[in-house]
Amino acid sequence: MSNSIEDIAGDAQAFFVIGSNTTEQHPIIGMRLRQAVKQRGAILIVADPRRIPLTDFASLHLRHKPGTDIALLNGLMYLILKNGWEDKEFITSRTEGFDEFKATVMQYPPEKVSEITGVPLADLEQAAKIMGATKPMAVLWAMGITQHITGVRNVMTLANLQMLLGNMGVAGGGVNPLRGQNNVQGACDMGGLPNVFPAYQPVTSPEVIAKFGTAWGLKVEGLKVDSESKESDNLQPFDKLRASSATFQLSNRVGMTVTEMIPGILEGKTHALYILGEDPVMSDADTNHLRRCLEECDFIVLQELFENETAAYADVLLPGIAFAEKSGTFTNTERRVQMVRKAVEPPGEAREDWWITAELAKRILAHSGWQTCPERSRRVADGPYAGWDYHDTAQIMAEINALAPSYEGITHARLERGETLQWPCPNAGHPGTPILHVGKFTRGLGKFTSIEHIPPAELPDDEYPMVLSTGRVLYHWHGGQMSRRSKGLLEIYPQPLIEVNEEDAEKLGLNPSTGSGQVETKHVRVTSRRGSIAAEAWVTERVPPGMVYANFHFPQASVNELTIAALDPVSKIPEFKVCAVKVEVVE
Amino acid sequence: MFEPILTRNIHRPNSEKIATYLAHGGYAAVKLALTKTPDELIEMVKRSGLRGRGGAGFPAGVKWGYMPKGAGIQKFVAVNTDEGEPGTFKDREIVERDPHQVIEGVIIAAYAVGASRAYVYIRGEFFLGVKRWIKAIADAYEYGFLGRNILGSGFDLDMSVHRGAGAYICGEETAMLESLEGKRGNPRLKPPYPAQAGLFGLPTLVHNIETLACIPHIVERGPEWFASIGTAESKGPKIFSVSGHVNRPGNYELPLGVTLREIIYEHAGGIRGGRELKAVIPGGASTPMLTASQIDVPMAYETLKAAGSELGTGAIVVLDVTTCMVETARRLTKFFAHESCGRCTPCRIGSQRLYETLDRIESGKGTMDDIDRAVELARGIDGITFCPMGAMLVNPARSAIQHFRPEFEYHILNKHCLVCKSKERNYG
Amino acid sequence: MRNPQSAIENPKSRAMLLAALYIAQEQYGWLNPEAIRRVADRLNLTEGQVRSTASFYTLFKLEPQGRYRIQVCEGLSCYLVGGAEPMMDFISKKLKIKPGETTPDGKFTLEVVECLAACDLAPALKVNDELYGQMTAEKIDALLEELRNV
Amino acid sequence: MTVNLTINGQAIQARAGQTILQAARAAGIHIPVLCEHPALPPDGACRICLVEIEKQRTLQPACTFPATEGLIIQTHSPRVVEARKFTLELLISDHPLDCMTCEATGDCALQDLAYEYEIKESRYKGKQHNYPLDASNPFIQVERNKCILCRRCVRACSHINGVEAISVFYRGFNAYIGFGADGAMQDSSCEFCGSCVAVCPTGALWPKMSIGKGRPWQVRQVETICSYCGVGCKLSLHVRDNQIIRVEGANGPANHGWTCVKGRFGWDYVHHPDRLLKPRVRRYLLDGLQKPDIRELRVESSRDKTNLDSLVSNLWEWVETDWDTALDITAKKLGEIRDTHGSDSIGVLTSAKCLNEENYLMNKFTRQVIGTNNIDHCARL
Repeated sequence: MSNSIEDIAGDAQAFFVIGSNTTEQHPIIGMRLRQAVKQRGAILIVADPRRIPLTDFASLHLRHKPGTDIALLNGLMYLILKNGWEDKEFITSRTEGFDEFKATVMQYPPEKVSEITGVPLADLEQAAKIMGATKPMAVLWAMGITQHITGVRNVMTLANLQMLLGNMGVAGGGVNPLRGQNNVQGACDMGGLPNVFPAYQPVTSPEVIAKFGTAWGLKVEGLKVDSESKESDNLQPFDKLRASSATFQLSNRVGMTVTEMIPGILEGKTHALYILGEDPVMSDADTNHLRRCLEECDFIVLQELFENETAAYADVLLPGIAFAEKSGTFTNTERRVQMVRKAVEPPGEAREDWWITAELAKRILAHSGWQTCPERSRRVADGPYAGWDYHDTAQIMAEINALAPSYEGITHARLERGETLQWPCPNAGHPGTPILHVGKFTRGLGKFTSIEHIPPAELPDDEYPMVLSTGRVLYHWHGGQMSRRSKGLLEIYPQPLIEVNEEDAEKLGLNPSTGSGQVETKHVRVTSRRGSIAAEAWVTERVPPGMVYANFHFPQASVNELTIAALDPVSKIPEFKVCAVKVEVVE
Repeated sequence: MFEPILTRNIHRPNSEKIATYLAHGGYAAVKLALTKTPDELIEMVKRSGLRGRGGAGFPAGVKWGYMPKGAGIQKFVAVNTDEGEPGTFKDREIVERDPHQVIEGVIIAAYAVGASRAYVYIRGEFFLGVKRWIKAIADAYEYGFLGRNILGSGFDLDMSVHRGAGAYICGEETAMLESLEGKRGNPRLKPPYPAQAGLFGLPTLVHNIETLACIPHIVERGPEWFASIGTAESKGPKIFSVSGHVNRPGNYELPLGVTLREIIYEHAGGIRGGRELKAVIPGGASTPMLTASQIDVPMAYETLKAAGSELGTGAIVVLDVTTCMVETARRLTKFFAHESCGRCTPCRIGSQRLYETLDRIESGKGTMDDIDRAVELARGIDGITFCPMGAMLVNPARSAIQHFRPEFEYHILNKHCLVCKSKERNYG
Repeated sequence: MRNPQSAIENPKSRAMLLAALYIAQEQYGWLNPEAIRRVADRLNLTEGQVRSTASFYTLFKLEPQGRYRIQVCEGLSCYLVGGAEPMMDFISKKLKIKPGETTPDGKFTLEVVECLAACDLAPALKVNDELYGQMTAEKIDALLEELRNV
Repeated sequence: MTVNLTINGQAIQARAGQTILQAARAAGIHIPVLCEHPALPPDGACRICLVEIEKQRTLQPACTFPATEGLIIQTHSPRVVEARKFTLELLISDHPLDCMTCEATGDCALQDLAYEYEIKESRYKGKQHNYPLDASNPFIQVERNKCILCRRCVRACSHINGVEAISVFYRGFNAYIGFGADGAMQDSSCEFCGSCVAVCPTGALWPKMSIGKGRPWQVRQVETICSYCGVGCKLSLHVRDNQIIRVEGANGPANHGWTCVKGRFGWDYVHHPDRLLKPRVRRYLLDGLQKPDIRELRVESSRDKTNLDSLVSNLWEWVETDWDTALDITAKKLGEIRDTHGSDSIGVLTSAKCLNEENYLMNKFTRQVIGTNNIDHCARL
C-alpha cells in the first residue's frame, strides 16, 4: 500500500474498491471502510462482478464482467478527461507520458466500455463524476485485480487513474493493494522473490551482487557479471566450479516463480523443492497438472505445522512452529513491521523455522566443504554475515538492517519500545514512512502508461458456457490448513459452497438451498477443461447470472482443480479469476 | 359563564368537517397571519403568555424564538397527538371533532418559524382520530390551506399523519421524533433540543395539539385578549379532562386558574352517589395527588406547583372515599413500569421494583419495610433518569404514601384493604 | 455469510416503518417472520431493525391474533368505575380464555391495555380499532354475541 | 480552544467539545462508568457516571454532558455516591450473584463497581430474569441473565463492525438484547468479529472457547500479531499452562483493539492434535533406497487411502525420526541434487506465513547455500 490504513480510514473522502472482497478478506480494513461510510459519510464505489457484502455500503456498485477492469478504468478516465476533472497541476508537475496515455484512453468512449464491461452508461458517468469531485479518493484492490493475465496492466491502470486525479502522495489517497497473508509483504521485502534480494535489490545488479557476495562470505573477485552469461555458466556442478577457480557465486539470473518452478519439474528443470509453510496443492492453479508435477519431483522437503495436502508428495516433513510459538517480526499490508512474540512452547519436537533453515544451511555447507570444496567453507565464513550461527531472530534482524536499506532503521529494540515503523525506514532515527510518493515518486516523475484492454485467456464457449471465479470466504483462510483445524470456524462454515446465481439455478433445475422448496439442498458439479469438483450450491445474488464462484479452502472440492494456469507475462500470476466451466446438477 | 374557545365547535353537528369549520369563521386566522411577518407572529405568541399544554408548560413563544431563522434551512413542525397520560382525553376529542382548528394553528406556526413540512404524530389507538386527521388534511389541501403557495402568499406547507403504535413514552417530544423516524421510541439526549436538531437532525418545533389549537385564536383576537384569561403565570383557556368518581365525566374548557373545587362540583356534577371526596389527581396520572382538603387550589401552573403537584395535562381524576389508595398507586405505577422504554437503569428496574413493592403491599404480602423501600425507590429514581419519566413515575406512589400512609400499613398488618376490605371485586 | 440488507440507512424509508408494519399486520393478521422479512426487504432495513422496532410498540403483534382483538382498558379511571380486572374477568369467563390468549376458533384474542384515553367513557374497551365505552355486563354480552355471529 | 472547569475543587482545562468524562479522564480524575466505552458513542443510559454540577437541578451523566466554561463539578459528593449506590443496587437486584463460578469474575465492571461502592446485596427484591443460556454457536455464549442492558454490544455491532446484528427487543423491564430478527446469533448478519464480547462489561457475552479455562489473574498476556490476513492486527494472547485460552484484540495501529472472527476465535489450530511433533522421512530414505514411483500410489490411494500393501506404499510410508537424521538426509539430498543438476535445479518456496527473519534466511539459504534465485512464495496465489 502506498498509504496507511489509518489515513485511508480517516482522511479518504471516497473509496474505490475494485477486486477486493474487503470485509471478508481483510475484515478489519473492511470494518474501517464501513465505519468511514457510516460515521463520516465517505463515498464508496465498489467495482466487482460479485455482489460482495461491501456493496451494501456502497453508493455505487459497478458490476463489470470478469476480466474487463482495464476497459472499465479507461472508460472512467475517458469521462474524467472529457469533463476536465483531471488534476492538471499534478499531471504537469509530477508525471510524464501523459499525452500518449491520453491518446490511448480516448479510444475508450463510454458506449464502447459499457459494451465490453456490461456496466450501464449512467453508472459509468456517476462513478466518474464522484471520482472527479471527491478528493482525496483511496483506491484499494486485492487479488481480483492481480490474478489475471493482465494483472500487472490492471495495477498500472489503477496507478494511471490515481495520477490522473492527483490522488498520489496525499493522506486518504494512493494505490493500495491489500496483501492476502499475514506476512506476504515481509516475504517479498525479505527477498522471497526470484528477481530481487531483500528490499527489492535486483539480482541482476552487479553492485547488489557484490554487496551480498561480500556480506555472505562468497568470493566475488571472480564473479562474472556479464549479462550474456550462458546457461551452462550457472549449471556447472561443484567440481567444475572448483576447477574454474571461480568458486561459488551468487546467481545474477532471475530465478523461477512458483508458477514456473513446479511445472519446470516435468521439463526437467526442477529436481528438488524446499517448501516452507505452503500448500501448493491447494493454492496453485490447475491442481491435476500440479499433482503430476509433484509426483515427478526427485525430492521435496516440506516444513509445516500439519501434514497438508502437499505432504502426500513430500519426501521429508519437518515440523515447524506456529506464530504463537515464535518471536520475530511480520510486515503488514501497509509496510508496517510489528513484533511477533512467543506465547507458548511448541509441541513435541517442533522447532523454530529459522532454526531448521539454519541447520540445513550449516549441514549443506559442511557437507559441500567436507566432500567437494574444502576452501569454500572458509570463504563462506569470511563475510560479516556469512555464517549461520543464530541464537535468536534479533540477530537475524540485525543482519537484515545491514543489508536491506529500507529496513535499516527497523530494529527489534525500537519495535519493543513501542515504535510503529513502516518502511522505508533508512536509519535508526527515522520515524518510518506512512505515505509513499509524497512530493515525489520513487522514480522521480510518475509515469503514465498506455494500456489497452485484453480479454481473459479462456472465455466461455458452447461447451463450457459459464465463467468461474475464485477466492476465499470470511471464515476460512487460504488452503484452509489452519482455519479447517479451528473447530468453531469449521462449525460455522463446514463445507465448500459453490455460489450460483438464482437465474442459473432455475435454468439448471436447482432449488435454492435456503428456501422451503420441494427439494432439499442440491449439489452441483463444476467442470473445466482441467478438472471437476462437486459441492453444495449456494443460490445467491452474490454472483451475476452466468458466473459461479468457489473457494479453495477444502480439499474435497478445491476450486483450483478447475483453474487455469494462464500467467501474467510479467508477474507470472495465474488467471484465477476467470476461466470457462460448465455446471450440472448432481442428483 | 366562560365562553368556550377551543371547544366552541365540538358540539356542532359534523363539527369535524371543513365546511362546518369554515362556516364558523375557520381559517380566518391563517389569512390574517399570512399578512404578518413571522417575527410579528412569534412576538404575538410570546405576548399571549401561552404555555405548552402537553405537560411541561414551556412558554410557546420562547420555543418559537429558539427555532433558527433563515430560509435556507429545512425546518419542521411536529404535532404531538400521542395523548397517553392516563386520565387525559382532551386531544382525542379535539382531533376527532375539530381537527381543522389544529391544522390552522399548525399552518400559522409553520409560517412563523419557516417550516415547510409538518408531521402529525397521533396515538395508534386513536383510529377514528387518524381517519379524521387524514380527511381533514386532505380537505385542507383541497381548499388551498396546505400545499404550494398557500392562499397566494408564496408560503408552502405539506402535512401528513403518522400513526404511533402504543407507547406512552412517545408523548415525550424526543421519543416522538424517534418514532416519527421509524425507530423505537427511546427519548433522546438533550441538548440538543428539537429546535436545534429535531426530526432527521433538523430544527423542529414540537407542540401538543391543544397548544396549537390556541394559536388561531391568539392571532385573531390578539395576544392581549388571550393573556387576559387566566392567572399571572398561566394564561388562556384550558381543557380539563375530568374522570373517576364524578357524576359527569368529560372535557371542560375553563380559564386557567379555575379552582379544582369548581371543576369537580360545578362542572363535573360533583361526586358520584354524593359520596365524600378522598383525593384528586389534578394533572394526569404522573402528577402527585392532592387530598380533599386541597381542592380549593386554582388550576394553574404556579398554584399547583405550590400545592405540591403540577398542572400536567390538566386531566383530573377524582377519587372518592371508596377508593383504595394502595391499589391506585399500584395500578398507576404498573402503568409506568409497563411504559418504561427500558433504556436507563433507574427507570427500567426501578419502576418494576416500585410496582412490585406496591403489589406486595396491596396483596397483603408486604412488610413494614416495604413502605420504606417504596419511599426509597421513589426518592432514588426521581431526578436520575435519562428522561423526565423517572420523576413522573414515582409521583403516584410517593404522594399516596405521603398522604395515606396508614392505608399502606393497614394492608400490611391486616393483609387486606382498609377501604374495600377484600381483594374480591364484583362485576356484572 | 448473510449480509445486512442495508448499510447506509435511508431515513425516508426508515420513517415509513411504522406505517409499513401496520399494513403488514393488516395483511397477515400479525407480524409473523414473513411479514417482518417483507417489510425489511421493502424498506431496505434489516429484519432485526424491523422486529426490534415492532417489539417496542404494543399495537404490533408478534404472536398470532384472533380475528377480534378485545382490548380491555385497565387504566385508573376505568378501574374506579368498576372496569379493568372485573370486566376482564367477566369476558375471560365468557370466552374461556385468559388475557393474552386466543380462542381455539381463532375468533377472539383477549388482552389488557393501558389507558385508552376514554376515561370519560369508562369503563372502556376496544375491539380491533373500534372503541366501546360505558360498558356493562349486558352490553358486553350483546357485543360478544354480535361478533360471534359476524 | 480550551475551557476551564473545576472538578472536585481542582481546576482543570478541557478541549472544547470534550465531555466532562473525557476532561476528567485526561486530568486523571476517576469517574466510574458502566455503559460508556471509549470507542463507542456515549449513551448516557446506565446512570453510573452521574456527577453533581453546580446550578444543575439534577445530577448529570459525565459521559454525555459537555465540558463548558466555568462548570463546577463534584464526582463523589454524597448525593452522587447515593445515586450510584442506588443504581447499582437496582442492577444487582436483577443479576445472578454467582460471581464465584461466573466466567467474568475478575473481569467484570459490575463486580468492580459493587466492590467499590460496597454493595453486597440489593434491598430491592423482585422478579429476576431467567432467560435460557444460549450456547448454540461455537464462539459466543449468551447469558442474558447477566446482561445489564448497557447496549455496548449494540453500539459496537453498529458503530465498530457496522453490521447491526444486535438490537434491543421489547422494552422496559422486559427489554433484552437479541440478534438478527431475534433469533440465534449465527442466523443473523453477525460476522463473529466478537467486538460485542470485547466491550461487554459483564459475563453476558463470553467467548465460549475460554469457558473454564482460567481466571484473569491466572493468565499471562502476550501481545503479538495475528497469523491470518495481511492487515496485521495486534492481538493479545491469553496463556495459561502453555495453552492459549483466549485471544483479544490489542491496541495496534492497524486494528485499534478490534479483530475479526479468525483473529479472535480461529487460534485453536495452534493446539490441534494434527500438529507435526517429530520430523518424518519416507522409509526409502532411511533404507537408502531409490525413490519409488509414486504415480502408481496416487491411483491406488485415490481408491483407498489406507492401502499400504504395495511395495511402493511400504517404501513411501512415513517414519518418524530425530532431527539429526532428518536434517542430515535432507542436507545430503539437496546437496547431491545441486551437485548433480546444478543450483537452478532446486526451487525454494518460502512462506508468507513465516517471520521476516525466517524469510530472510530462506532467501539467504537459496542464494548463498544453493546458489540460485529460484525462490518464491504464494504472493501470487
